[in-house]
Amino acid sequence: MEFISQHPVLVASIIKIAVLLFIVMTALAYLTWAERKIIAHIQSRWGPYFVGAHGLLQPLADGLKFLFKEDITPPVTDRLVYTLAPFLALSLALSAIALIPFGPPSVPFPFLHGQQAWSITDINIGLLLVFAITSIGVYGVALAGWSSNSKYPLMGGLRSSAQMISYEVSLTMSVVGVVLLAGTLNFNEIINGPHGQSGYWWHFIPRWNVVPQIVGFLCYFTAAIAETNRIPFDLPEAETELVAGFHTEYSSFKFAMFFMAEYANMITVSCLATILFFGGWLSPFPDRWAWQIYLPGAGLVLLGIYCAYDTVTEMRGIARLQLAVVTALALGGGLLCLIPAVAGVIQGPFWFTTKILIILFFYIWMRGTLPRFRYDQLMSFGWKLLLPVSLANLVITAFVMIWPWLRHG
Amino acid sequence: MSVVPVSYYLVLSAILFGLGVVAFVFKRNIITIFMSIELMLNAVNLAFVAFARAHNQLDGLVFVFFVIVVAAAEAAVGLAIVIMLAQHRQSLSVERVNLLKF
Amino acid sequence: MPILHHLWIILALPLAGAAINGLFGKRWSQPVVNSVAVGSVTLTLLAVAELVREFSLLAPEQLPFVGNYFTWMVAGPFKVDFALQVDQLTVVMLLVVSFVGWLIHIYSTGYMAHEGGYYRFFSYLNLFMFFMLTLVMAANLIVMFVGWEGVGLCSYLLIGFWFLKKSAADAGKKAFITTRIGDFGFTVGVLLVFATFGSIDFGTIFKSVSANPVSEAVLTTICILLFTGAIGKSAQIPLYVWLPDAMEGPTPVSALIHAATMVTAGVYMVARMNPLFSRAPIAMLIVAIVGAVTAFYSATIGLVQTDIKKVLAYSTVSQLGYMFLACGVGSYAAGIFHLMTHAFFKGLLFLAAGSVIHAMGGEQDMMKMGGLAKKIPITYWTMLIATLAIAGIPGFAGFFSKDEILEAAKSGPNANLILWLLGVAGAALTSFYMFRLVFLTFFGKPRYDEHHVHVHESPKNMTVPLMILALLSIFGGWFAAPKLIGGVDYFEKFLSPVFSMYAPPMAEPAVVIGEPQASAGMELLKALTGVPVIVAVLGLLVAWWFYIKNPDVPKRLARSVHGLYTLLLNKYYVDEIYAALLVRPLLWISTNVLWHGIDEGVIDGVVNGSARVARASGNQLRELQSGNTRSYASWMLIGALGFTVLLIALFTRVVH
Amino acid sequence: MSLAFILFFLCALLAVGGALALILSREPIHSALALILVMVSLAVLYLLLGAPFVAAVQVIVYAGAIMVLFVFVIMLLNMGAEEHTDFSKIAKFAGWPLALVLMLWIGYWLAHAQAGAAIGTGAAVEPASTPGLSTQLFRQYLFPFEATSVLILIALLGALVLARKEE
Repeated sequence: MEFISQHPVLVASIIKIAVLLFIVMTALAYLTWAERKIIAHIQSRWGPYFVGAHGLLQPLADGLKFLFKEDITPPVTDRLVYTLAPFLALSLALSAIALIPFGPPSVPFPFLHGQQAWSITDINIGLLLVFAITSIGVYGVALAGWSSNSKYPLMGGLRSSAQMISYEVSLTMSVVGVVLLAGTLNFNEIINGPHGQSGYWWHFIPRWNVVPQIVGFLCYFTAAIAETNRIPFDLPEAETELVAGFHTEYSSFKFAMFFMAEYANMITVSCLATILFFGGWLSPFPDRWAWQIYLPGAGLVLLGIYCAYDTVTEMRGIARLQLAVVTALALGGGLLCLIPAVAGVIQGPFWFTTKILIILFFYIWMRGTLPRFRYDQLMSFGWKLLLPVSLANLVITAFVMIWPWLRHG
Repeated sequence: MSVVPVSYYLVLSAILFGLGVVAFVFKRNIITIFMSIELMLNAVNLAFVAFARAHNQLDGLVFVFFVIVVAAAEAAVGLAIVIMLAQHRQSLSVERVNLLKF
Repeated sequence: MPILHHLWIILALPLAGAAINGLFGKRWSQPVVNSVAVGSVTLTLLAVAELVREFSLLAPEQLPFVGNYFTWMVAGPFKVDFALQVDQLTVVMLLVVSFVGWLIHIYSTGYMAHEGGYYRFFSYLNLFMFFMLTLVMAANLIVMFVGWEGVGLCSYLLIGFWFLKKSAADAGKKAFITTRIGDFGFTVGVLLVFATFGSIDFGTIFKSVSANPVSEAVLTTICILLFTGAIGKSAQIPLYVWLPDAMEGPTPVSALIHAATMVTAGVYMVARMNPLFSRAPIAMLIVAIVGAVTAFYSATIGLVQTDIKKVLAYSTVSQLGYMFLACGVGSYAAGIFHLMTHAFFKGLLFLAAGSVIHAMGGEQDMMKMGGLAKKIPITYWTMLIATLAIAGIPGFAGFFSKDEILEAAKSGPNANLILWLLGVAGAALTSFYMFRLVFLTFFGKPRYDEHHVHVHESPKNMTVPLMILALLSIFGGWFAAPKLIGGVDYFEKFLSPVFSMYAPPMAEPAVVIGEPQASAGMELLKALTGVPVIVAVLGLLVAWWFYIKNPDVPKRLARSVHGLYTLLLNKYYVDEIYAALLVRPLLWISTNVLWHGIDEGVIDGVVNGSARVARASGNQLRELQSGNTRSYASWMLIGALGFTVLLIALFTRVVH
Repeated sequence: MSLAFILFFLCALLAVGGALALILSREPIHSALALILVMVSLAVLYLLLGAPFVAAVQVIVYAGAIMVLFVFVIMLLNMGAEEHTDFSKIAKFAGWPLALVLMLWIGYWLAHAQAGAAIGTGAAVEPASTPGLSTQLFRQYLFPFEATSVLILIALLGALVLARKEE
C-alpha cells in the first residue's frame, strides 16, 4: 500500500497500460472482423457469419487457430532475428498508442491524486516520440524479410523498408504545419492549448486543423496509408508478385503478430490524424448544446435496441443467446452512460473513438475500392509529388504565420 | 529522487567510445566499420549531452544535432561507396580492398 | 552634372576606351576602333573643357580643389587616399595633354592605318592618356607615382610596339630600365617625404613645410631624389640615353609621349613640388645646371644627326633642359610655359616629320631626302612654322617661352650668367640644326630615287592636326606677348597662385652690389636681352649658308674637325661608355653569379635536394602503406592516443 | 537506489552489451541490431539527462533513418558473414591493448575533469525546453546550421553520383 502511495506514477501507469492493452487487443481483433464485414458488404457478400451471431466470435476463433497452429521456423533462417522481428513489430506498434491521450487531462484518475485518467503519459514532445517509435517500426518488416532467408520475403522486406523510409519523410513534413500552428509538440496542447483546436468559426464550424491544413491532412493521410503498408500502397505483401511479402515464411502466432501490428499501426495513425487534424477528444458541437453529453448513451441505447430487434427477428439458437448478451451489454452501457456524471467523464473518449472509427472506416473502404500501385509509381509518387507538396504546405504555413511580423516588425 | 552524477555518463561514454575504437580496428566488414564509427559518434554525443546538463547550457545539445547531421551525411556517402565496392569486387572485407599500397 | 565633383570621369573615359579596344578591338574593323579610341579621347577633351569652365567659377580660396574618392591603402600612419586635385597648374597640363593627345589620336588614325596591331596601338594610346591624366591630376605623391609608372609602362609598350623588330624591343627595354633608375630615386624621395612630413598628400606637405621649416639638408636630399626621377623621366643628363632610341616607336608615339607629354612629367613634378624646391637652393642649382648643360650638350649632338627623328629627339632633350633651367632658376611659370609651347611645336615637328616619313615611304635619313617642299606643301609649311617657333624667331610661340626662360636665367631671382650663356649657345645651336633639318629635307635637289619613292601628301586626318598645331605654334605663346611692351604675362599671372601660395618668404638679395656697378650690370643685362633672338637668326643664316648656298661646306668642315665630328656623330660615345661601365659588368654578374651560381647552384640545389630527400624517404616509408585499412586504423589509434595524452597534459595545466 | 539509478544502470548495461555484441557478432545485421540497441538505450539516457528532444531526434534520425539505411544496404548486398582474415599484424597484436588504454585513459580523465569542475549534481532534472533549443539553434548557431544543411545536400549529391548505374 505505502509503495503505491510512494510511486503513484508507476502504479497508475501500470494499471492504465494493462487496461489500454486489453482494450487495444480487443479492438484489433474486432477491427479485423469489421474489415472483413465491410469489405464483404462492399463486394455484396455476407462475410464472416456463422461463428457467433454476425460472426462476432470470428476473431476469437482466429486467435485460437493461430495459437494452436504449428509454429514453423524454416531451418535456414537466422533464428534470433527471425523470432525478434514480429515481437519488434507488434511491441513498437502498441507502444506508440501508449502516448495517445484519449480524453481531456482534466479528468482525474480515481483514488490516485495528480494522475490523469485518459492518457498514460502527458510528455511535452509526445508527437515527436510517436514518430520516433513508428520510425523504428520499419525494422520489424525489414528484419523479417531478411531473416527469412528466402527471396520473396527479402524483396518484400526491401520494398517495405524503402517505402516506409520514403513516406516517413513526407509524413513528418505534412505534420510540421500543424505543429507550427499549435506551437507545441504536446498532444493535449495541440488539441486544447492556447493555439489549440477548441472554439468555433462563426460559432458552428469547429476550429479543427483540417480546415487550414487541408493539404497537410491529405498528405498525412496518404503517407500514413503507405506507412502502414495498406492498399493502395501494400506492395510489401503484394500477393500477385511477392506471395505474401515479408511474412511469407511466417506462420501461426508470429504471423498473427505481424497482422496485429499492421492493425495497431492503423489505429495509431488514425489516432494521430484525429489529434492533429480533427481536434482529438473535442466534441464537434458547440458547448452551448448541453444535451450533447447524452449522445454516447443515446447511441449505445439505439445500438442495443437494434440488436434486440435483430435478436428476436433474425437469430436462432445459440446465436440468439449471444446476441442477447450483446444487447444487454449495449443497453446497460447506454443507460450507464446516460447518468450525467458518467456522461461527463465519458465525453472525451467517446468523441475520440468515434472519429477514429470513422477514419478506420475510410481505411477499409479504400481497401475495398482502390487498385494497387506499381512499385516505381509508388516511389516517384512519394518523392516527386507527396514530398514537394507537403514541403510547399509547410513553407506556406510558415509564411502565413510570420506574415504579421513581416508586415510590421 | 536523486540524480545520477554526470561523471557516470561520461565514463559510460568513454567506455562506449573505446569499444567503438576496438570495433573500428577489429572488424573486417566495411559496413561494420562504418557502424563502429557511428558508435563512436554516439559516445561523443552522450558526452555532449552530459556536459550540457552539467553546465545547464543548451549548446551541447545543439552540437549533438550537428554531429547527427554529419553522421547522416557520412552514412549516405559511405554506404554509396560501399555499394560501389561490393559491385566491383564481390567482397566487403577491407583487407581484400588493398589496391592502395606500395 | 558638375564634373568638378566627378573628376574621376576624366580618368574613366580613356581607361574605358583602352579597356574596350584592348579586350574586343581585335575582332573589330578600323573604323570601330577609331570611333572608340578617338571618341573616348574626344569625350575626355570635352570633359576637360567643362572642367575648365567650372574651374573658372571657383573662388580663389577654394583652390586647390581636391576630390577624395576612396581610401586606397592604410598602413598605420601611412594613409593613401585616391584623391585628385585641380589647380591652375593642373588645368594647364590637362588642357595640353588632352588637346595634343586628341590631335595625335586623330593623326594616328591616318598614320597607323596600314599597320598591324591597330587596336593594340590605340588601346595603349588611350591607356597612356589615362595614366598621364592621373599623373597631372594626382593630389598626392603615390597617386602621382601610379601615373608616373603607368606612363612609363605605356611608353615601353609603345616604343616596343613593333616588338618583332629587335631594335624596337631593345629600345623599349632601354627606356624602361633607364627610367627605372630615376624612378628608384623618386621612390626613395617619396618615402623620405613621408618620413619627414608624415604624409604624402601635397596640401599637407606644403602646409607643414611652409608652417614649420625643415632642415635644409633633408629638403635638399628630398629634392635631389625627386629630381633623379625627373632626370630619368624627362631624359636629362645622365639618363637621357633612352629618349633617342625611343624613336624606334611609331612617330605619333614619339610626338605624344616622347615630346609633348610624358617626358615633361619631370618638369611638371618639379613645378608641382615647388614649395620644397624653393626651400632647397642647392637642389635648385643642381636642377638649373643639369637643365642648362643638357640643353647645350644635346643640342651639340643634334647638330650632326642625319636621322630626322633623332634630330628631333635630341632637340626635345635640349628643350626639356630649358624647362629645367627655368625651374632651376626659380621661374616655374616660364618652365611650364615652355612646356606648353614645346608641346605644341615639338608635337607638330614630330607629326610633320611623321608626315614626311609617311610621304617618303618610311625613309628617315635626311641625306636621302631633299626638295620635298613642292611635293608636300602642307607638311612643309607647318614644319617651317614649327621650326621658326622652336628656333625662337620673334612672334612665334617658342620665342616667348624661351625668351622668358633666358630672361629669368639672366635676371631672375637666382640668376646665373654662365647658365644663361649655355642657354643662349644652346638656342643658337637649336636654331642651326633645326633649319639644317628643314633645308636638308625640303630644299635642294632630291637625293632619293624618284622612281621608287613616289612622294605624296598625307591624308586629311593627318594634315588637319598639323595645321591646328601650326596655328598654336604661332599664337600659343601670345599670352606672354604684352610683357615685351611692359605689360603683364597673363600665363604667369594665371599660374602665380600655385607658385606663390607656399613660396618661401622673399629673402632680400644676398649681396647688395654697389649702385654704379649694379646700374652698369643692369645696363649690360638690358643690352643682352636681345641676344637670343640674334643668335637664333644667326643660326638660321649659318644653316642657310651651309646647306643652301654652298652645300659642300659641311663636308669640308667635318673633315677639318674630324675628331669632333665623329665624337658628336657618336653622341660622345655615351652609350658605349654606359655599356662598358654598367651593362657588361651587370650582365657578367647576373650570368655567372646570379644565374649559374645562385639560381642553378643554390635554389635548384635546394629544390632538387628536397625532391631527392622526399623520394628517398618515400622509398623507406612506403612500406608502411600496406594498403590495409585496419593497419591504418591502428596507426590512427596510436596517433589519437598520442594527441589525447598531449591535450590532457595541456588541459590539466589549465584546470589545476 | 532510486528509479533513476536503476534506469541508468539498466541502459548503461544495455549500451555496453550492445557495443560488445557489435564487436563480437560476425553477422553484419546482428551488429546493426546491436548498434540500434545501443542507440535506443542512449536515447533513454538522454531522457534521463533531461534532453527529451535530443532523445527523440536520436531515435528518429539515428535509429530510424541512418541505421535503417545500414540494414537496408546489408540486405541489399546480402554478402553474408564477414570472413576472419588477419592480414594486418599491427591491428592483430597492438589493437586490443591500445584500445583499452585509450578507453581507460579517456574515461579516467573525463571523470577526473568532472571532479575538477564540481558539477553534475543539480537537484531536479528539468527537461531542456524545445523552444529554447530551437532559439539557440536558429539564432546563435544559424550559420553552422546552414553550413550543415549545405553539407548534407552535398552528401546527397555525392551519394547519388556514386550509386547511380553507369550507362
